[in-house]
Amino acid sequence: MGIAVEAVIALVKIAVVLGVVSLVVAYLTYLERKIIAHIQQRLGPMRVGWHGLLQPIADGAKLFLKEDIIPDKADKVVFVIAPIMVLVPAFVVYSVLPFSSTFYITQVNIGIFFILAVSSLGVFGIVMAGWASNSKYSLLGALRSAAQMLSYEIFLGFSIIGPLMLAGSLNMQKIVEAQSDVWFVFYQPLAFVVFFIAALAETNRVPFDLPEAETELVAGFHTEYSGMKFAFFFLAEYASIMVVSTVAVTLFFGGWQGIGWIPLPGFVWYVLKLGAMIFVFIWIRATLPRYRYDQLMRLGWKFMFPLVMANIFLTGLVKFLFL
Amino acid sequence: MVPLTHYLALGAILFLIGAAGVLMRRNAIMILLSIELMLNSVNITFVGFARQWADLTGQVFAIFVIAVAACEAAVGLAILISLNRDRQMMNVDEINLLKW
Amino acid sequence: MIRYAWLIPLFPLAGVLINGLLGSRVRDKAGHVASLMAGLSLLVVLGIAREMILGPGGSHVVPVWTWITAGSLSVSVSFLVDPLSTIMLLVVAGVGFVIHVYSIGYMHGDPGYPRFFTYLNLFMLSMLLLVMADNYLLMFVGWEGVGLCSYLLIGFWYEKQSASDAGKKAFIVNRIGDAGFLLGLFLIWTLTGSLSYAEVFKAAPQLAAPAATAIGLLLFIGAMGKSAQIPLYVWLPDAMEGPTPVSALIHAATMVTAGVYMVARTSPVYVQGPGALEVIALVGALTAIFSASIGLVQNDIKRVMAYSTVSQLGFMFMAMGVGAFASGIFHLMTHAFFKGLLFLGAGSVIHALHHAPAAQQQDMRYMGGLRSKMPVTYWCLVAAALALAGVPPFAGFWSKDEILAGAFFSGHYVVWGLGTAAALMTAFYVFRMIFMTFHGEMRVDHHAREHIRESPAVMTVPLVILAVLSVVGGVLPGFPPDAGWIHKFLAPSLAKAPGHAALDEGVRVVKAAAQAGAQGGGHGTAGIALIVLAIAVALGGIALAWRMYLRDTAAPARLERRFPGLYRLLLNKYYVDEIYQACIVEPIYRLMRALFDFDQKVVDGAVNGSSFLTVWFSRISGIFDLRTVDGAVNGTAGVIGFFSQLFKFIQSGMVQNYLFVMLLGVFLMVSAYLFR
Amino acid sequence: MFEVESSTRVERSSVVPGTEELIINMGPQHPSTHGVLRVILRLDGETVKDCDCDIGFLHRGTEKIGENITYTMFIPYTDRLDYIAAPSSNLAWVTAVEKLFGWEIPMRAHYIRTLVAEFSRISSHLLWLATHALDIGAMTVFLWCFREREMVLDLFEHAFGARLTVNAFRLGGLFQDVPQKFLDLSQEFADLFPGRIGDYETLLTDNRIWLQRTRGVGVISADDAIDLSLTGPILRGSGVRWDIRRAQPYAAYPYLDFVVPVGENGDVYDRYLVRIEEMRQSTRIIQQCLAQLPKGPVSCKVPRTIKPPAGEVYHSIENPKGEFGFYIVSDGSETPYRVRIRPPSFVNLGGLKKLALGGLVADVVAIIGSIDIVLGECDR
Amino acid sequence: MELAFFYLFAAGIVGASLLMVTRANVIHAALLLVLAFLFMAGLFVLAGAEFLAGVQILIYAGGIMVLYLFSIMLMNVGVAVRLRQWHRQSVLALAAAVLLGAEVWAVLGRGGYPGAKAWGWGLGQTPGNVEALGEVLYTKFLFPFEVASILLLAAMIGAIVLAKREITR
Repeated sequence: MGIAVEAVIALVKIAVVLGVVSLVVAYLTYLERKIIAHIQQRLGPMRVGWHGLLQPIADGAKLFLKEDIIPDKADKVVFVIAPIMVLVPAFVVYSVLPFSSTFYITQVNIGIFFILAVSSLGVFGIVMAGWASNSKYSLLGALRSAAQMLSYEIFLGFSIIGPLMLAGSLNMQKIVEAQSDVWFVFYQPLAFVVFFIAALAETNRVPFDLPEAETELVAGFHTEYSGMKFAFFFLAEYASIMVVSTVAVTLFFGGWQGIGWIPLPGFVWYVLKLGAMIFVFIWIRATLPRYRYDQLMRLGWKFMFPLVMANIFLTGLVKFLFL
Repeated sequence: MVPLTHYLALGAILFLIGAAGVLMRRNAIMILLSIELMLNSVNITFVGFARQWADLTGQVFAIFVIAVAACEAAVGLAILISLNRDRQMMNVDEINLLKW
Repeated sequence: MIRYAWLIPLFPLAGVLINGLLGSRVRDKAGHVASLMAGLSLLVVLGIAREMILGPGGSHVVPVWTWITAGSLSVSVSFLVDPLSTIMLLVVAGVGFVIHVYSIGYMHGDPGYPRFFTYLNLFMLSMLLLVMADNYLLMFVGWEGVGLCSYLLIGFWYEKQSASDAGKKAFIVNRIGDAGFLLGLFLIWTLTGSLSYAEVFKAAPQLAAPAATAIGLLLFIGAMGKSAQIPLYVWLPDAMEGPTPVSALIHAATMVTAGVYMVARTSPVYVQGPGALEVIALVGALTAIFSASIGLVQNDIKRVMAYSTVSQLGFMFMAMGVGAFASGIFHLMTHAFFKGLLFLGAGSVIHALHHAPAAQQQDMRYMGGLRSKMPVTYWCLVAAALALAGVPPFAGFWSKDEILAGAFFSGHYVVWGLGTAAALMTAFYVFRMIFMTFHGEMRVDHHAREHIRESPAVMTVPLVILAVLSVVGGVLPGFPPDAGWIHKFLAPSLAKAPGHAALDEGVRVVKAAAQAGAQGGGHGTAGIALIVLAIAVALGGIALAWRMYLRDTAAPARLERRFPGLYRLLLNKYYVDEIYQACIVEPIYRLMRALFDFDQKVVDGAVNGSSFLTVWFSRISGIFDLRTVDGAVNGTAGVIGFFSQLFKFIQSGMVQNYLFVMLLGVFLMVSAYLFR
Repeated sequence: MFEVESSTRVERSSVVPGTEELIINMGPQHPSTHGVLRVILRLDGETVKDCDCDIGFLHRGTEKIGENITYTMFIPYTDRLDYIAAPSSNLAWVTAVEKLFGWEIPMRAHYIRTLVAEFSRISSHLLWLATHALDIGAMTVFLWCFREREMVLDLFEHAFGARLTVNAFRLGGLFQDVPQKFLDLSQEFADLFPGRIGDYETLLTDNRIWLQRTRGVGVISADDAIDLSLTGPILRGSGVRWDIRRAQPYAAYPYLDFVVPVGENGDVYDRYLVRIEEMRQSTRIIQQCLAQLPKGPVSCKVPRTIKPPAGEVYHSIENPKGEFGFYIVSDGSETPYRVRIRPPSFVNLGGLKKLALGGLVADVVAIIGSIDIVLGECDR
Repeated sequence: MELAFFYLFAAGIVGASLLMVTRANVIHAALLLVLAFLFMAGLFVLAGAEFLAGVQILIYAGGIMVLYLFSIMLMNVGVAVRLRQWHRQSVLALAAAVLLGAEVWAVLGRGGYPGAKAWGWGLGQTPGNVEALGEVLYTKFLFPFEVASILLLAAMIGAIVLAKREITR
């Protein structure tokens, strides 16, 4: 009996999170368009609803109603599965994110590890999409993406080791609790910088948006996609932004922990910090040009990799000597 | 609790599927993939044993197996790429240099 | 401080890593890095020595980690600090450091500069391991390490054919000795069940005399190779092909004395087998006089030194052989000072002459009159020469004549006689070298003359340091009371040889006599006689050299004409290399050729013969076959063909076929398990 | 029994292509080829091994049209050559024809022509900067540039009633004088614009990523540039101080003070700097034109039927992209006997192969951007 | 419950693997193998090897298999699909494999494994599997661990040398 009740509760939670997240992700696109528009001194979407507030819904409806084109020479099965393969891992990750001290779907011992593992699967969707499209631009985009995500996953993984060493746990809740005094960003500024850069690359954001660099590779791996499948890629991208922002907030900015005496519920703190992180993501997109493929790899392997290694070593040394 | 035999049986089945793949396919990549499957079947038995006797040695060995698998993949694929580049070959049964 | 003994080899190791791995980056700083590392090592050594000398002394083992555990054999990497190793450490680290500094100047501008210092530091590391080891295996590691470095450094200028040949020669000759050494180690382990000094020496008194003698002789074979004793000395003169600092450090001061150190270290075993000691004494004495006599006529400045080194090593082994272990070590120390100095001085001269034609740079016949040009070098070399000749109060007098006294009083009169004769020759040839090089008219090639000037400070300062040590290095530790402080200090590390009482007494008497002589009193007729004889021998040798090479310069040529055979014999080093070539190398070649011929003629002949027979037989039988059993033959061929068709598939060259067979093998194995 | 899919069975797999090369058609419909340029790239991984331009997708036979219509009627056709900087094309044509006639043009007309030509230079460079930055991924610069370009186009509208294909000048001068509002707005723009250039530069000039993407990319030496007869900012980016406004002055340029900026390394970054500086210099020229603008008529006497003397003439001006010239042969009738256009983009595009070989795909995009082509004039 | 999940995962693994070895298109095969690995990760969680499950996904699925896909795309296998897929010895090999399977079945049927022990920890507890594994890995198996790292280094160098086009200097 107990199992059934638990299952039902879990399902409800999943439904809530999934619904909210989908909506939030959809509105993230609106947010990005608005913020970038204002940075570029224009207004952005204004027509649909008050200040264009219904724009994402209109977009969704449009994409949903659009003709779904599958290129003739494409590998049909893989072509259809690819966007799903991108979207699903991006959403699965939400199952272990701690939105507040009480609200989460599940708590896993290997929380952060789980996030890393599952988000590493996203690259499959991209590679599949690029290959299945049977187009050279898509293939090039997919190859770039595979190399890029494979490399930067390493830095992402190594950069979080520092905070994890301080927290002494992989459990997301425990990590947050470990920061009740000082946020880890103050102990681990180096790790945060590397994490942030790797996160940009991992989510294919400017200045690392090579896989979909539209002025070089048309639209990269999703050149041939349209309609809802195209929307999936976009949803996945924004969902990943949310995820890495959440991880950043959890690992470096104390998660749902508040600042000092300000009496706000943990969830609000969480949302505030998340919002700030996401704003930075968007801000960067509006500011920076794009790296070249070889420069990206050089930056990763020759600069960031030694940096994270040094960080881990230093953290270990300090922890060994003084703690 | 799942009996150990189940793990072993599953491992054996996967091993044999993998072995059959290695022996029967011509495409070199397919052979490598089948080898990965065989390695994983071993992992399953390791984990099963670890589960049975509450001994982490099995899991540790599974990690080592994964490390070996990574090496195997890297070197194997490198060989394939150079083979493919230099001789435009993809099928193992066309390569019989060991004969000489 | 003693706890930190492991730091001593660590610094050279760091130097090796820095210079070896980053050589191209370090470049001109390599010498400074290496010298710094050697200096740091020396600092630690000095700290330890201070504690050992001023403190209670004793024997300390500094464990580092367990190296090998195989059955009952357990070898640890741990360091032994006792009086003997302290003396050796002082010599190795001290002279080593000085020579490192000297090399900065000497090797400046050489394309292999970082490589040189890498090797030099590697040598320091190995040598320190050798003297600090607390067991034979670790010592063997160091032993081999120094051999390797010696090879690398002799052949440092590998583009020169003679240098690389000399390196190979040194390495191969050393291997012969090492084989003996290794056998000795096996024997030690078999007989005592351990390789650590402490346990071996504990078990040593229980060893039977023949066993101890066998061990001793085997180990001494190793020492012969490393320390260049008859008959394995041939590599050392050739080793002078290496850079001069190397000759000074490795082939005069430290590495070649490893054999002496090893014998001294193993003295508890040696005293159980007196036969070995007798052999050592005789070999040492023969080596001493033999090579001293070769040194009399050599013209290459470094070769004179080389034969002198061999000769002095002979003296040290003489000391070991007659049981005067402490005296041998004492001489080892003083020899390191003055022979190192001689080499460095020679290097300084060669350095000054590097504008002369290559063949003349080291040839004393093309030198002369350098005294005014290079005063520091000259005076340092004179100090060294006096020390080597054994003129009191220079260092050599105290140690060498102690050895002779030891030989005399322990009853080895033959050995003593040979030694005294060798001492006379020593005094002669070293001053012959001084006179030919620095006195008389200048015979240097004309356009090289203006380039002759005193070496830079980085080279002369080491010379001065060593000169000071050559002056005081003997009198300070060797001066009475008793037989000298060094004897007391070393006593705990060394065993007492049979008849040691007489020997010690004799040495003590001689020392006392010397003291008395200095004070104008009188003690022990024999002692005084010995001292007088020794001084007379030294001065006589010098006087003879002076007469022949300064006063009557035609004398050498005259002598040469009168005894042409002897002169040529000496000049050609008794034709030893040729004899080895004829007696050892040639026979081996001939054996090879004989075996080859045997193979060609007998084996192939047999084969060819049988095939010839077969051909005839088959011709006959062919007729038979064709007529009668054609069908049978064809049938056989068919069968063979069938099987080979079958077996052909086994080697298809296809991986998957092989894998399939593997799977079948697994299948069979499981079957065996299942139906067993 | 296991040999399935045997219908197209091939025993040897030697037909399997290797990993060697990938041939990519960049364009004619590609976001960063700036029109309908088709570049055929042979790639090894991402490295460009070969690069071929396929042009002509926008060919309209402009030269041939010129032989069949009168000299005045041809002016709107020049709008469609370099449509990004239409007044410059107009200027080239009218000055060439006036040289054929040997007419004297009133000073006020010269000044207004110069003013408008410099506006067209700014407009062209703004579009170039916008798209070039976007090619390299900086999207904000794109929109900022368009903001200012909008102002320039508004000015054209005030003066000539059209924004893009303005048909600005007439043979012998202008169709009519410009309104005062145009001059006021021009002054306003000229005061505002230098600050805006500073804005673009804050986003790009010292941006590490921008530097990495442009420095040392697409390098061409001065000698090579001259050999390939490249002109305009590419030539100047390689360090050759060649500007027709200075070398063979026309219109009001002899009376104006401006600097011809040159680069040093001849890479994409230097071309960028050169163009940015040219925009500044253009603003200076505009300021001077507005200050010195003389009073008087804007046109000389022009006969109703324009019949030039028989003969031939070549005249070129410094278009934003380079040397833009017309070679006209007249047989004395109302229509030219032959019109030949010397288009800068076409010639400059010839250097693409030299610039792009050995680079990466992403560099090709940056290089095409830095050549600054417009296909209308390239394909004619 | 646990058994049910085991069967679910086992069925998934076996199904995916069977499909994998029979695909003509290598990309499909690789993707199916990824699927099998994901099921395997679930199986590992079931068996109390959470960390291993993570590693399985992160390294195997997310790393090694991406490498495969990458290489396959580099090699352009489009043509390979149209080639004959099966080796000449297929029938024999299949027979041998099936026979071996039967034997293994017989061996497993004998049973006889010592009794089970319980874990010292449960799912979701601390200190959990990760801590315990880390403890063992860095103490008892430190040496093999380091050896494995050397092995990886060697493989990396080997792979680079093999796949590098030519050494230009």
